[in-house]
Amino acid sequence: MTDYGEYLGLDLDEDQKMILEMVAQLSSELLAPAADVIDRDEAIPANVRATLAESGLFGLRAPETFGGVDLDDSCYQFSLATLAHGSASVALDVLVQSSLLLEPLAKFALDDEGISAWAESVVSGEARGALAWQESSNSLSNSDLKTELRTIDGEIQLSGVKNWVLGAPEADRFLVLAKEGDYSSWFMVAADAAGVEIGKKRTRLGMRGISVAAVEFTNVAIAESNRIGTVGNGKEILEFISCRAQVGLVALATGLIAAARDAAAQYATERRQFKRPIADFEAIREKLAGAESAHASAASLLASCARLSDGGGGHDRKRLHFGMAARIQATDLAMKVADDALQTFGGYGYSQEYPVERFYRDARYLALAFGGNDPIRLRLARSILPSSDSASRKSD
Amino acid sequence: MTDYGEYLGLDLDEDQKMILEMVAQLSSELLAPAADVIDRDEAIPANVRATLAESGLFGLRAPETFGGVDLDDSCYQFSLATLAHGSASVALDVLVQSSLLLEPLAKFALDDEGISAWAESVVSGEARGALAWQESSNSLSNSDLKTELRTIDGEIQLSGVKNWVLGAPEADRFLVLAKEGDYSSWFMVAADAAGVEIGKKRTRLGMRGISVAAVEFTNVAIAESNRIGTVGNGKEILEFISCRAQVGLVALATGLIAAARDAAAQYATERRQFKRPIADFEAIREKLAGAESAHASAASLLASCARLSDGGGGHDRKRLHFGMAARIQATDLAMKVADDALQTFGGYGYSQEYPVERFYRDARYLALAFGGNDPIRLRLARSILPSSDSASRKSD
Amino acid sequence: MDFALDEKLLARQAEARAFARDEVAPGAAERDRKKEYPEKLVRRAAELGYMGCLVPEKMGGSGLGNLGQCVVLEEVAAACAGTHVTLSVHNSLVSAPIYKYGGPEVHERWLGAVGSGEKLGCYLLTEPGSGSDAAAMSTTATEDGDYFVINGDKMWITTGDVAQVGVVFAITNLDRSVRNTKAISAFVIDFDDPGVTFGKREPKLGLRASTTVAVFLKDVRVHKSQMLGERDRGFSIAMDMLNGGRIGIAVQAIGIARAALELALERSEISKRNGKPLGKSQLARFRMAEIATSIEASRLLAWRAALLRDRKENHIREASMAKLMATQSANDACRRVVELLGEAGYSDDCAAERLMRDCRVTELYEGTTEVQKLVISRQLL
Amino acid sequence: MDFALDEKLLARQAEARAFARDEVAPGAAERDRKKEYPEKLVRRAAELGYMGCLVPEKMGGSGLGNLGQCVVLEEVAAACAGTHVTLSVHNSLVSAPIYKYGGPEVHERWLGAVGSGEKLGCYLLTEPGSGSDAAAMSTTATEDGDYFVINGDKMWITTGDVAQVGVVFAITNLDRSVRNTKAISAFVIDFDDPGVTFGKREPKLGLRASTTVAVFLKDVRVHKSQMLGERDRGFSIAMDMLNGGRIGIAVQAIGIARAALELALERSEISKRNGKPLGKSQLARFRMAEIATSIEASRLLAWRAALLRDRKENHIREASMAKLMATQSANDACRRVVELLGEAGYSDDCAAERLMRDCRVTELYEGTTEVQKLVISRQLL
Repeated sequence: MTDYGEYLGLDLDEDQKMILEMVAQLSSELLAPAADVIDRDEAIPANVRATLAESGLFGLRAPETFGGVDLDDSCYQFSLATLAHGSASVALDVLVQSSLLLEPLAKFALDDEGISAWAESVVSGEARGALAWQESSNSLSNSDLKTELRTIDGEIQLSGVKNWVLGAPEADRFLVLAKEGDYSSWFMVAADAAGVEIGKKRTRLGMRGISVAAVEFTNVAIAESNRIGTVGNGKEILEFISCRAQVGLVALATGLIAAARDAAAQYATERRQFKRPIADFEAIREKLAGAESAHASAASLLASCARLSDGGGGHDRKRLHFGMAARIQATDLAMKVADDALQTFGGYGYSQEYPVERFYRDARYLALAFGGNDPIRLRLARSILPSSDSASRKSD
Repeated sequence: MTDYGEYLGLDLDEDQKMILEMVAQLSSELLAPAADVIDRDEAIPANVRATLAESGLFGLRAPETFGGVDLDDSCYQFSLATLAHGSASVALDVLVQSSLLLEPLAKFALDDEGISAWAESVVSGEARGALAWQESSNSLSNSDLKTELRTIDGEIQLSGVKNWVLGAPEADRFLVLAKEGDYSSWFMVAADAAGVEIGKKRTRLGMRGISVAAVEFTNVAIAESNRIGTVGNGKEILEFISCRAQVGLVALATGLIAAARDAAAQYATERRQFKRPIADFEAIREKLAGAESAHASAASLLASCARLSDGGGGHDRKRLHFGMAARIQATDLAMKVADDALQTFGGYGYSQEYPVERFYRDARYLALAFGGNDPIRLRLARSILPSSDSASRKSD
Repeated sequence: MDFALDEKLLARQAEARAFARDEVAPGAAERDRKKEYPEKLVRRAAELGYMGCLVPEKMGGSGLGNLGQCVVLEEVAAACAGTHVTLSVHNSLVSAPIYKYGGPEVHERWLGAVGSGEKLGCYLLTEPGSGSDAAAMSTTATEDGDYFVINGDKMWITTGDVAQVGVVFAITNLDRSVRNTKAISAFVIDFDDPGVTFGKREPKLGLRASTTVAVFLKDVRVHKSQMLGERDRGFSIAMDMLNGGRIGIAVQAIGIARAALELALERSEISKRNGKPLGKSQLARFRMAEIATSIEASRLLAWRAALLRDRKENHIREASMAKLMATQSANDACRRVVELLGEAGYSDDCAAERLMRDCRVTELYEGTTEVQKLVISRQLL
Repeated sequence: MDFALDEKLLARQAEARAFARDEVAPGAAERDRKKEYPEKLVRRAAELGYMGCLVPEKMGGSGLGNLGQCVVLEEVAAACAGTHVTLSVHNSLVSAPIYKYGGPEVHERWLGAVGSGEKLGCYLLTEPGSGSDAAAMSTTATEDGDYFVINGDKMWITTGDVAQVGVVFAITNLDRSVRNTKAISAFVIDFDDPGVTFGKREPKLGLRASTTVAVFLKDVRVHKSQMLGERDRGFSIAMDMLNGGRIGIAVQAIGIARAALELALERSEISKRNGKPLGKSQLARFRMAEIATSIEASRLLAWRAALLRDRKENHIREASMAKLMATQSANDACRRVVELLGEAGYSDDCAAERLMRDCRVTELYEGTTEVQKLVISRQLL
């Protein structure tokens, strides 16, 4: 496991170093050996989640009220990267619970005791949540939002279908984006509430430790206590979650790159062809160098993203912008490195006896997660156009 | 010009901010307007160099003994990037003088009064030096070194041919790598010394502000005062220079990316086709997003490289390793972004009335400078192989 | 010069397309999920003559030739790559050497059976220690009167556990001073001969409708008439067959890429990104244009190589170029289509992820991408 | 199906190769440096029939056809891309429409002259505001009895200041409610007609042996017999010619890439990186293998499109595919060769940097790369 403090010359204090060491140990001793089983069984075993929870991983970014440790983003993101080195599915689970769910709850619903209690159970690993915003595939915006809040017979009800909800089959609660009049808002809905139906669990190419399913909400009764944030701030929270998701993807990409690079370097040293270790061949060396170069890039981007997060203050839009730019690059690199690692293994790379085919499958998720690289590209471009032309900013 | 402090959330003090602002002003007001002339005339005009010198740019990394300000690497590298945004040729000139020449002199010959005096004249812009190490094309190692020191009739003489010496036609002195017995050492040789002959100035594809020529040394008399460093530490100094060169290339790449991105974004907003600004077309947006993503990557890599430099202490090899990884990525990105920017301009991109064709030409230099991307790849790969296999580390 | 298929092949293409659409495609997803070898389809393919492309009609084959094989098997590959590889190996690597290098006894005993598809064949070249480096073989065939006794382990054998016939390579010159390239011979063996056993089916990223196993040969006794070509000249047979095999894998990649493109086109209205149908997105449309272009370029390269092979002209460079471009661009295409289709492409919602998994092997077998570049560069320098 | 050139074209290819090697290549570097239009070479090309490829022999041309033009002009492009574009424009965009769309008067007055190369032609379509968007034209041709009076500015006109003949597009239906695609007509004009003037030669990244200028048309009076095709139907002529022009630019890219590859191969022993000759570096060898592969794939695409054009079959998709792949991969090839050759490749030490500069335009003119993808995607969706 990479010591990112040393690798990037980060200025870490003893606590941060300790956390990163602990995570590295977990990742290499617990996650890496379990990664194939997680992939095959399409689930993270209960004992693995329990250990993660005991180690406080679900509460890394949560405030004390939630039972968390409120870690700085730099240490957090490199922890995620380190987890992804062992198992990308586990890192994705941790990302969703500790960052994408608990951070918006902390920011927008910190004073709500009901939420705090549930958040504590997420930190302790007893509960799991899921984000239900996406309706069509690859959407980061709420432009095609159809799920909505309606008042029927004096009761406020939520109806609509969310597709491709990450972690839906295992979730206790959903954080749901819905139209509310002309705006949108978020609501916390219990999975066992009347009118909530979880669709068929889909079999996926990779990241199989986290299941995906559609969730249908039919006239689900909504009380004011379900609300997260204020009326109509749905977009603000969505952007906040998006921003955190982009950075998290950079972390996952960084860890996956490290895993693929290490597997390829190890294999290239051991495997012999034409009477030499294949690491002697320039075509293999090019791939290894590309992996290392990609790792330097992804890790550096991650450091920048985290530095911007930790800088705090306004600038939300700037952080989102940088996160999108970083995410495109880091995920593209991860996909390339995973492909190269598989190729380095030759025929063995195609066998499920080796981990590289899993890296290859897992990495492809990064391109389409949380908005998808292509839609993110279109959006990012808009934000760098000179402001003189407002027409083209509006379009798309 | 990008405010890198804000862009990357760097923790800069007032002095650093002031320097970066001054450089940004120089770059946009002096260099950008002069860049085309520099390219066409194949020289940096004297008044431009004089202004750079007055502003202290050649002494940014030099110690006070040399008349410099001993700037931290982070502020220095982002200054270089900002210069490259205005003129890549000028940034290359500054890189060579202020970093690749004066840094090794400061590190290995600080106490030599003759050297100090000359270094001061480099800082003041009166003198220029050139590095003469390369013999065949694209070499970062001293493995094919033929230039050597010989004792003839009791006199120590240096003979050999250095090819593709950057800045040779304008240089007052050469820092020359030569074999000395079984090892190699560096010597400072005056351009007007007997036996030094500068070859024909070559016309080049890009980076035309700095000329290139071969330099032939024929029985040039060498005294001990010519020596830089100690007997046989040629490789150590070479690695030091290489490391600095890799980081400098990341800075140049960052600035070129910013320049190409801004030109493309501007043009895409103004140029209309099919009754819309071309920035409305997704194919153009993809290129702009790619440019921004590349800029985030290169700048983040640069921040990492500089952070490692500023961390100081041992780890020379680690810094070189990271610098090589960063350089491959950043220069590849710069070439891609320059190509995309040209393509964004359509037919106008081919005209020398617009700057993008110059970016395209200049960017290609980054791939072959200071070792060349492919040779660097082969070397970088070696450094990430597991140490168990010492055989393959030796080869290549 | 003429880039069009003649009427006969156009008719064959139409027939193959119908077969692929009606019989091969429907069960492809299920075969992938269940890792099920398509026994019935192979029999149907035999009836259509797709297992004897390289065997003349009068000897029990369909005489479609290499070009004809490209045309019909592309359709099969587009529907199910696992079914394709079974047929491709059988044609290019088994029936072809049996026909080309087999003596009268071999022809009598096997040619009709493999050419008609009555018997399925597999190809036993690769060993644990010899992938790209075929000469690093260690399986031996020791002479014993009129017989040879074969011992050794073969791996990554496509259909090794369902085939009835194998073409096996072994060292017949045990003098270790002789280079393996001049010491290897090829034999045809029956898989019910004593001494042939299999390992477990290899779990694979894709191509799960085909089986891949290790085959262990222990004291397998073959008559010397079962030898293909001359003694100790088997390496050149392996090299010759590889060229044909490479064209076959190029075609497989082309078929898979075409299926991916067709899927993206088919879903261009219903599949959306940020609320916009793929077909209305310039970026998505352009990516499809790139995929279509590389498919057509790859097909021209593959057909050119096949035609040269049919004419017995040198086609080493051409076959490797076809495989290089076809397999690299097909993998790009499949990955791109998964991305275009988003979460749906990433899941069992459609065939995209299967196509992507199936396609990946094309850059690995019959010589990796690196081996193709090695071969081409040797033809240049 | 047959991928080989017939004997006649093989002989033409050999002749062109000798011409390119002996006459075109030697001055190419100097022409680039001096930005010198190759007047003598163009005359020599005329003698060899390379300026009347698309004009039948009995009408003064050489009747080589589109395929023949691909074959001979690839050789010229490999030696000097600037000379190539002069010939390519003349053939594909001037003599072709004059032959195909000209009436008897046009044929009488111009066909023999352009087909024999006695007169050089240029193509006046692009305007400052209409690049990829040809329909956004503003040049007008106002009817005046039996005459039209043309007014407007054309830009990026290859050989605009050395040509004697021009094919010009202008709006003949001034009713602004009519879309330009149904309002444009094409005319042949003589450049010594009053009212034709030129701008300065455009300073360009490359292709400096060809001239590129703006052409200003002020009250240029042409007889209605000078119209090509039907009135107001000129847009479809432009589109038709573009297809031929695209094949021509694909061929240019192929020639340049070939020259780059040949240079790398030629220098594979003397050029070194870290002391190792290029030819001994696997990485360098593999890059050359990639280049060779894309050249051959591009050539097959280009020749296929040319043959379809010769046969008057639809080839819109095929021409765009050929240009897309050929120009993108040729630029990659040239850039790669500059990098392989290092400082030497980056300087006037060899042709690499010129090839790289020359090549870049191929992704820009006759429709940018983006336009090709647009065209192809429209054929798919």
